Amino acid sequence: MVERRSILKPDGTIVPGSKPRMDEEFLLEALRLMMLSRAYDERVIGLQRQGRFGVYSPGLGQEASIVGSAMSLDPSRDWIVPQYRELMAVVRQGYPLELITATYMGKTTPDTRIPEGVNVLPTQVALAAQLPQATGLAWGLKLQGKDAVVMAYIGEGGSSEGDFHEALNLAGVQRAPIVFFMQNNQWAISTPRRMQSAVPSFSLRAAGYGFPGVEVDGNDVLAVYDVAVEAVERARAGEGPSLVEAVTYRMGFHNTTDNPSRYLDPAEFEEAKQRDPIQRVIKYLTAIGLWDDERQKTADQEVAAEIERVVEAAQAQRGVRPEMLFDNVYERPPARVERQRAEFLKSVNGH
Amino acid sequence: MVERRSILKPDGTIVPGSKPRMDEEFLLEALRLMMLSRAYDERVIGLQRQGRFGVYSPGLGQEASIVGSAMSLDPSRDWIVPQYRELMAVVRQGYPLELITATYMGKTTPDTRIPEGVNVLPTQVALAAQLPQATGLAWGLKLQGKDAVVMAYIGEGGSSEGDFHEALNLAGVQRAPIVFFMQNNQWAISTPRRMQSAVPSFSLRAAGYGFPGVEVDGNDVLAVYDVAVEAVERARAGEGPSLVEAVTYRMGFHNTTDNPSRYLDPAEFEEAKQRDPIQRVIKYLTAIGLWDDERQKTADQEVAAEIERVVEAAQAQRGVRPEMLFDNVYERPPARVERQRAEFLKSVNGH
Amino acid sequence: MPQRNIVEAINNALVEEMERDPRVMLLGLDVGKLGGVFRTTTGLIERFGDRRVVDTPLAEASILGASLGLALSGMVPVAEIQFLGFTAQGFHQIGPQLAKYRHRSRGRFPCQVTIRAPFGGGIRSPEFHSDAVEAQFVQSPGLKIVMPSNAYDAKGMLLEAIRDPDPVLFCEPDRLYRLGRMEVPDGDYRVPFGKASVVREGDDITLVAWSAASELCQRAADTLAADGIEACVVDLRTLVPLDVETLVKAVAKTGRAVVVHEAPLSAGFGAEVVATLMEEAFYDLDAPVARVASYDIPFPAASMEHWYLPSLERVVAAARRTVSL
Amino acid sequence: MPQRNIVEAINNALVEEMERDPRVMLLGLDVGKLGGVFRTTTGLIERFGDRRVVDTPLAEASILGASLGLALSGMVPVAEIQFLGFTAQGFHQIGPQLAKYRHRSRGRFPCQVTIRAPFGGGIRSPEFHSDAVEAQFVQSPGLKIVMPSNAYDAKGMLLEAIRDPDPVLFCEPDRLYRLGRMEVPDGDYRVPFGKASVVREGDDITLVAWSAASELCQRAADTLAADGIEACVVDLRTLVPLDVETLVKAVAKTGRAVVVHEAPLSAGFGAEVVATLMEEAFYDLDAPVARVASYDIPFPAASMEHWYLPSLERVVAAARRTVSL
Ligand SMILES: Cc1ncc(C[n+]2csc(CCOP(=O)(O)OP(=O)(O)O)c2C)c(N)n1
Ligand SMILES: Cc1ncc(C[n+]2csc(CCOP(=O)(O)OP(=O)(O)O)c2C)c(N)n1
Ligand SMILES: [Mg+2]
Ligand SMILES: [Mg+2]
Repeated sequence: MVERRSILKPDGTIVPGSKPRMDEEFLLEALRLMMLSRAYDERVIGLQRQGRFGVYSPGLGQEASIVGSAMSLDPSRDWIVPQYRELMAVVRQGYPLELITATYMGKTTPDTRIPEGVNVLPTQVALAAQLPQATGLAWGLKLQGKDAVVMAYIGEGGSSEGDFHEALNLAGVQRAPIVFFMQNNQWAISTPRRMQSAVPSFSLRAAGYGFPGVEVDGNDVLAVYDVAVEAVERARAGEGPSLVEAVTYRMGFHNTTDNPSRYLDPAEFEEAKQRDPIQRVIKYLTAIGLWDDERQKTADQEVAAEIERVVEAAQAQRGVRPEMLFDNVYERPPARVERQRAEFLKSVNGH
Repeated sequence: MVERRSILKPDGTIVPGSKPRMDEEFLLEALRLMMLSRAYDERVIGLQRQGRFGVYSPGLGQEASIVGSAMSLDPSRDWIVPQYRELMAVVRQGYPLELITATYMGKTTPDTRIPEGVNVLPTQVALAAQLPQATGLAWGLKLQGKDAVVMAYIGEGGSSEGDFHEALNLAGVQRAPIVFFMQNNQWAISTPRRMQSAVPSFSLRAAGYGFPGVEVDGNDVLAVYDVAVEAVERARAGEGPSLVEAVTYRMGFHNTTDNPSRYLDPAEFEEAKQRDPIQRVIKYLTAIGLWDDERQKTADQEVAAEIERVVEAAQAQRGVRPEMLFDNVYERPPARVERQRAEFLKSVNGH
Repeated sequence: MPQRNIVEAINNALVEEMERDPRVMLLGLDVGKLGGVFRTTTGLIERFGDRRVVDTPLAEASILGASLGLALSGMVPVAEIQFLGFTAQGFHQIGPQLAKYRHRSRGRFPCQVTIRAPFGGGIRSPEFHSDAVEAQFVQSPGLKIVMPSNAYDAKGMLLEAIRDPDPVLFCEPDRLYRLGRMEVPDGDYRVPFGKASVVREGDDITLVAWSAASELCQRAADTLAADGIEACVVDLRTLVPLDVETLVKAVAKTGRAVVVHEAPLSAGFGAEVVATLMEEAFYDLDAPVARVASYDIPFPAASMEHWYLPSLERVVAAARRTVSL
Repeated sequence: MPQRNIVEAINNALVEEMERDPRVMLLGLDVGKLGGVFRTTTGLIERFGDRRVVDTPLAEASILGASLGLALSGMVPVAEIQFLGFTAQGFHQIGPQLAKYRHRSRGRFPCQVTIRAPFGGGIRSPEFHSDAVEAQFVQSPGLKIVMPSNAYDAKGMLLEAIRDPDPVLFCEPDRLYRLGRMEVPDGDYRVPFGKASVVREGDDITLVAWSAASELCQRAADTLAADGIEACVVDLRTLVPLDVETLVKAVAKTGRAVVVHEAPLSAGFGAEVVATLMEEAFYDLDAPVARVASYDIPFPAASMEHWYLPSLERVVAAARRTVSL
């Protein structure tokens, strides 16, 4: 049996004897991001139902895992390589939420791309393809003597892809400064965790590449943060990669096109809700006197206001224009492509 | 540290307390196959140098690993899925050596293919591509209630491919009756084992898929056989896959186009020779009175005669003919392909 | 006769074939309880159980490689790749392995494997989901490539595919999945490979297409007809085998042609169609054969896909231009 | 001026570029002490050390994916895939990732990556090693595809490839690696992409080819000349960008053309060449453009490859036939 690291229990109490690294101020910031994540998901699912938002995979239930891991990084030098369900991690890293929102609203323009200086790679839809890329990024930063660490995200589903193996093995050989952070949310669309692998804990895979693997309660932001900081410090110290398995639960649909009622056992779902990552932080902070109804109300209002600001700012972004269609394919496009571009512009302008 | 299973030490003595499963008669048969393998390699390398044999990867130094693993199978029901360096395993399984030899001599005809009823898949040049195929084969045999086990070979180099991971993971989920038999011969062409992976023992990877992994001295035919039998029995009993890492050494070049002097440390090579898998069997049999110079001479003669017979039989096979070029692409070839075939035959016959 | 859309036709073909042949099994991502992301496999796991309808780990190369091995063991696997673009993850198991395995084994090991995969633009899918990469597989001899454009063909060609002793890549046009129903009989019938269908007769120009572009060409032919231009529409139905005869006959008759596809222009299968016409119909051509395709750029974000994909306007304009030459 | 064969020209380009630009690094299988299976990287690890010349684990997708990441970090990776056929194992990291990454990131992350890979038949290689799969990559917009046929071009185009801010697939014709030397200057020069070379002038017919088939066409032109047929030979040098102008000009002048390639016929890049000629040179054509290619079957065993590959006889026969029409 693999130990599952844990600090903050579902009932909001601390595992006796544990000393979280995260101080209270930092925890309040984590809670704010987790609340923002939850409220944002709910808001944009609404927008999506109105046809105003693209296909979206919410982070519902995984907020501790997403926020706790991202907070272990120094955005000014470290990098995040996301899959697609780590929105708040990317926001914390510096990619403004209004630009991400605008992108989901169809404003896929250069204005809303990842800004210069923000150390984030684009969302990866082709599962696990980001991992060899992340290894290469970490290896290259190390070759250049930079003090940077890469945090690469992967789902337990994506971890079945060959790219997972190749990326971890290469990272091990090159002792690349990278943390492979797996969110095991028990589902890959409709495929349950037990059909994904016979491995009892995905963290065991790390041993197959010669570096440490850790399993952590992914709904426990304090433990996630601790484990992530250890892995980041290890990487920064030149000791190479780690694999973290954050055991969590997808408390929503896979994405806005999904219908979990076809495959999900409602009892399991209800049970999972008892382990909510946000509630336990609120209980804990309440117990130590740092949270109450008043604070909750203020926080809810602030989050709601922030989301409104974001949605409005996103709406104010300019939309796509035909001239953008051919942009950013090549720095020096082939003549044939230039000609197609000219024909295209003539044809759309002709209308 | 992972235990390396061992029974027969390099000096020909038995590890105290160990009880090999292989009885003496079986060991004599193993020795014969190992000697045949060694002598065959030497002979065909000569043929290759004369331009009479294709590109060839000898099994030099790996005879115990190849023969010991294959002997754990029942050729009438089990299957072998080779990479390309397991010639004697495939022969033991029933693919006649003269047909393989003929193939290497350019007689790549339907006459020399794997005969009906011989449970062997073709040599796989695209490394690790055989593994998901082997998993599918084992899974399918199980679905049909057959009592068969698949032995799939892979090099430590090939095990870095994504296909390795995908195949083992799927086999774990389906509890497929398969043994993944890795020959870690320390080299992938010129790439040394330490550049291949940071894992201290490849057998550790099995834990990442939820089934057992074993490391064994690959130059010890008794231990290889034991470990293989255990894995085969486990698979046959419905308990699922195993991974075996046979630690051995490539006592020759990668293949007949290779020049190891560019990368090999001669001292390491000499040291490896001390662990020769054949010599230790001879020492052991000599000590227990089952081998002597006389027997050696007879055995050498028999092996030499067998190889001559094989080479002659191979030479007597008919060669390729133009009519074969278009064979076995489709059962019902598209009209365009039929037309190309007709044109081709006209053009070659026109000459 | 029962009316079915493409999703229903495929589902019906799978049900009937699994009833008929106990060796047939399905494997892929989410093909079980979910019934596939487009619901083509709805109800199958309930009917045939989880040994014959298998949700696999998320790993395309192993879905494809295992299908090969399953076929060698005596099963008849129908593998679903969730979107055609993700065949890239298992590319090495298709052209070099599945397609070549009969040849590699000198006839000992044919592979009766069907790979199903939806693809195509126009439904605002995320990245990679729309990529029309069919032409990349034509350079993989041994593989057949099937591109139905309607429910009747989809059922008849899927039955043909599953029974074909060689591997078949069966590409499903997701934009058309539920675009209306047509008569699709219950029970066994097959649409043979290598027989293009002349969907519409017309003397002025021939429009050549496959899959969803065939539906587009039929709409374009309607528009052209309003203009007095009578377009013949040829739906190739399979790229391999290519029905050179029907293609050449149709184009020779009209002397003019436009080939339409969703894949990028350069080295799309349209090039092969044009090259074939060059070889076989040169002296019958009154004007150069034109191509209307997506541009030589990556499939864009959903908000821009309507600019990227071949449009009714572009097809009509190309046809008018070609007729006027 | 120094005489070099292709292996030496490539080695020289790598040495000079690594001297010039400290960001350039090599990675791949056996590129270190062995110097690559064809010795193109001989001496580089000794000169630049094992941080800039890296033997990787045996895993093509990670070589390619890591190259993308290395490029994003600020390095300039030159990845070697041991044989072009094994790009299949990393196919998903090329077209969908490397080629699209600039686009996927809306310009934020260009990928200055070169992928080198030998390929081609005629040297009795084992399975997969000879596969001429270049056309499969043309449907990957964002990628440039470079196919040198001689040592001068090899050096000049490799320097251009490494410095190109976009990803380049650089395919090396292994049959020609050591087939003789030519003048290849020391020091910096570049052969730009998208400029075909008219290797030989001739008024009767144009032979179009790239890579090793270009050498074959030059021999065919010699044979034809003995017969009184003067063939112009156009070496495309790059498939993407395609030099439509030079191609069309040459073919328009002769009115007749044969396209020759090692890949199987159907949907080989020859189809694109013919389709382009259809579009751009139709009215100048006196006869249909012909194609000579490998057959639509898998690359056969070494003992049969001479029957499979386009031969001098087939090229000459096709040219004679086309001239006679
Ligand atoms: C290579 C590839 N195959 C299939 C898909 C389709 N797909 C999108 S998300 C998904 C499930 C992913 O599960 P997991 O990795 O666990 O991430 P989660 O959605 O649970 O966060 C699948 C199958 C894809 N995007 N990429
Ligand atoms: C997918 C793939 N990549 C590269 C090669 C080229 N290649 C042939 S053998 C070999 C080394 C294999 O090493 P290993 O798997 O350890 O087997 P060994 O030769 O040591 O038996 C390489 C790189 C190949 N055949 N297939
Ligand atoms: Mg998941
Ligand atoms: Mg090895």
